[in-house]
Amino acid sequence: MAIQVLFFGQLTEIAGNAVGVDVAATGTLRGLEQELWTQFPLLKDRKYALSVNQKIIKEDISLADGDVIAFLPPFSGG
Amino acid sequence: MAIQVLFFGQLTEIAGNAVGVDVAATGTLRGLEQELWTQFPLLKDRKYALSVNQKIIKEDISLADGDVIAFLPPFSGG
Amino acid sequence: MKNIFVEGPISTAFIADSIQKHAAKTSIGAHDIFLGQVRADIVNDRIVSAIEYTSYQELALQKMQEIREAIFEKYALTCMHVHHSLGEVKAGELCLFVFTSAPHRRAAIDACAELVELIKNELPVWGKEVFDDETHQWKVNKEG
Amino acid sequence: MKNIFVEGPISTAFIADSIQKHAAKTSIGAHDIFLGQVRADIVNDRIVSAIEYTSYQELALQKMQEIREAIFEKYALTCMHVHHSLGEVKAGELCLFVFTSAPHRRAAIDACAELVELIKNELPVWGKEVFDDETHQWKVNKEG
Repeated sequence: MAIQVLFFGQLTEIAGNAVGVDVAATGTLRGLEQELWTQFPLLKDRKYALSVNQKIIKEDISLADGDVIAFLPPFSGG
Repeated sequence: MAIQVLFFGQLTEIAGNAVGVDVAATGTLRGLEQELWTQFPLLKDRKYALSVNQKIIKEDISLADGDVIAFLPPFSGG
Repeated sequence: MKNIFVEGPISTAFIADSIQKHAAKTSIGAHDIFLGQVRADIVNDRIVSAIEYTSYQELALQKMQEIREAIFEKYALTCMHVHHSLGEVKAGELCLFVFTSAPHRRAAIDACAELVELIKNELPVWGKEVFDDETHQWKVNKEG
Repeated sequence: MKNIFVEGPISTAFIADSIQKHAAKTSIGAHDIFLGQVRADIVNDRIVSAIEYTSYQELALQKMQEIREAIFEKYALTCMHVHHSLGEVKAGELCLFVFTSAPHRRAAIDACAELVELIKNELPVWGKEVFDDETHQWKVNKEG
């Protein structure tokens, strides 16, 4: 199934703004994260939160076709 | 000796803006206050602070010729 | 001694200009501004249409100087400005403008809040609330 | 959902206009305004000349909506406005405008201070500090 992955802030310097990822139908958020660590090794050591469809998700969840995942480094607005 | 007395805020409705008072050479602040209570009886029941030459004075002090006394009701700026 | 008093209401153009003047001070990271606005309070079916402010100016300016020094002593501010109206300020118009600037937000925010309390409690200024039927009552400052 | 983002710096004319719009709301007695200004910080002999802001806007606007509801729930406010820059904001220019209004000062002041913390900590916005030699570093938000 097709998942869209977005990167923000300093993470764009490692991974660009967005990638499309094709994951197994049984894919989970943490599984996807591991795949992306392989693809972008510098990502692993960075601090970030993950959102799925514009909700911050702290645990692991199953992904569905069309989900939008975002890697969010610490916020620094204002 | 001649003392100038100023009134502010709601006290101007009782006593006007200012009066000149001639007090005995041994006059004190609390003595002057009592004289003014006689002159303006409504003054006695009002809440106010007193200043002498632009300093708030809580105790009793001796007055000198040319002193400026002010009757200051509770502040309500802003 | 700096004069904090202005005749009549404080205009938004004056406020914009005051903020703009700080663009050149590039060590500033945070500004906090408090504005007092005259409320059209209703008291026994009468509506406040304006407040007329008077002050014992000599004492007020001296007191403001003490407050200014105490605030600069306590907070890491870059600058501080206070403007208070005298005379008539109509309902909906601005009567008080307190403006603090600092490298970091905590100092600007805390100093501004403390200044507002000190100005309301310690400056010899009096407000006469004038109603729409031309009667009046004297303003009383309460907490908050 | 209300959009809080503006392209580039926030102008003082815009701030004046926002304040002016509240003159008709005569139940308001107090406004509090927080302004964030870009500091020309010096890091290893390089000077910050601008911050470039980006956001995950869909998430930010949704989060701002939650913050707005929580603040209105907690404080007796008349209104609340938040504006945050995106794109380039040069040193000395304004990047954040938080504006609260209430009948009484305590609510306006406390709500504004809390909003600033929530905006800095919970909105997905990132600042890239660009130096005068065209290198950059990513901004880190600290307390105060």
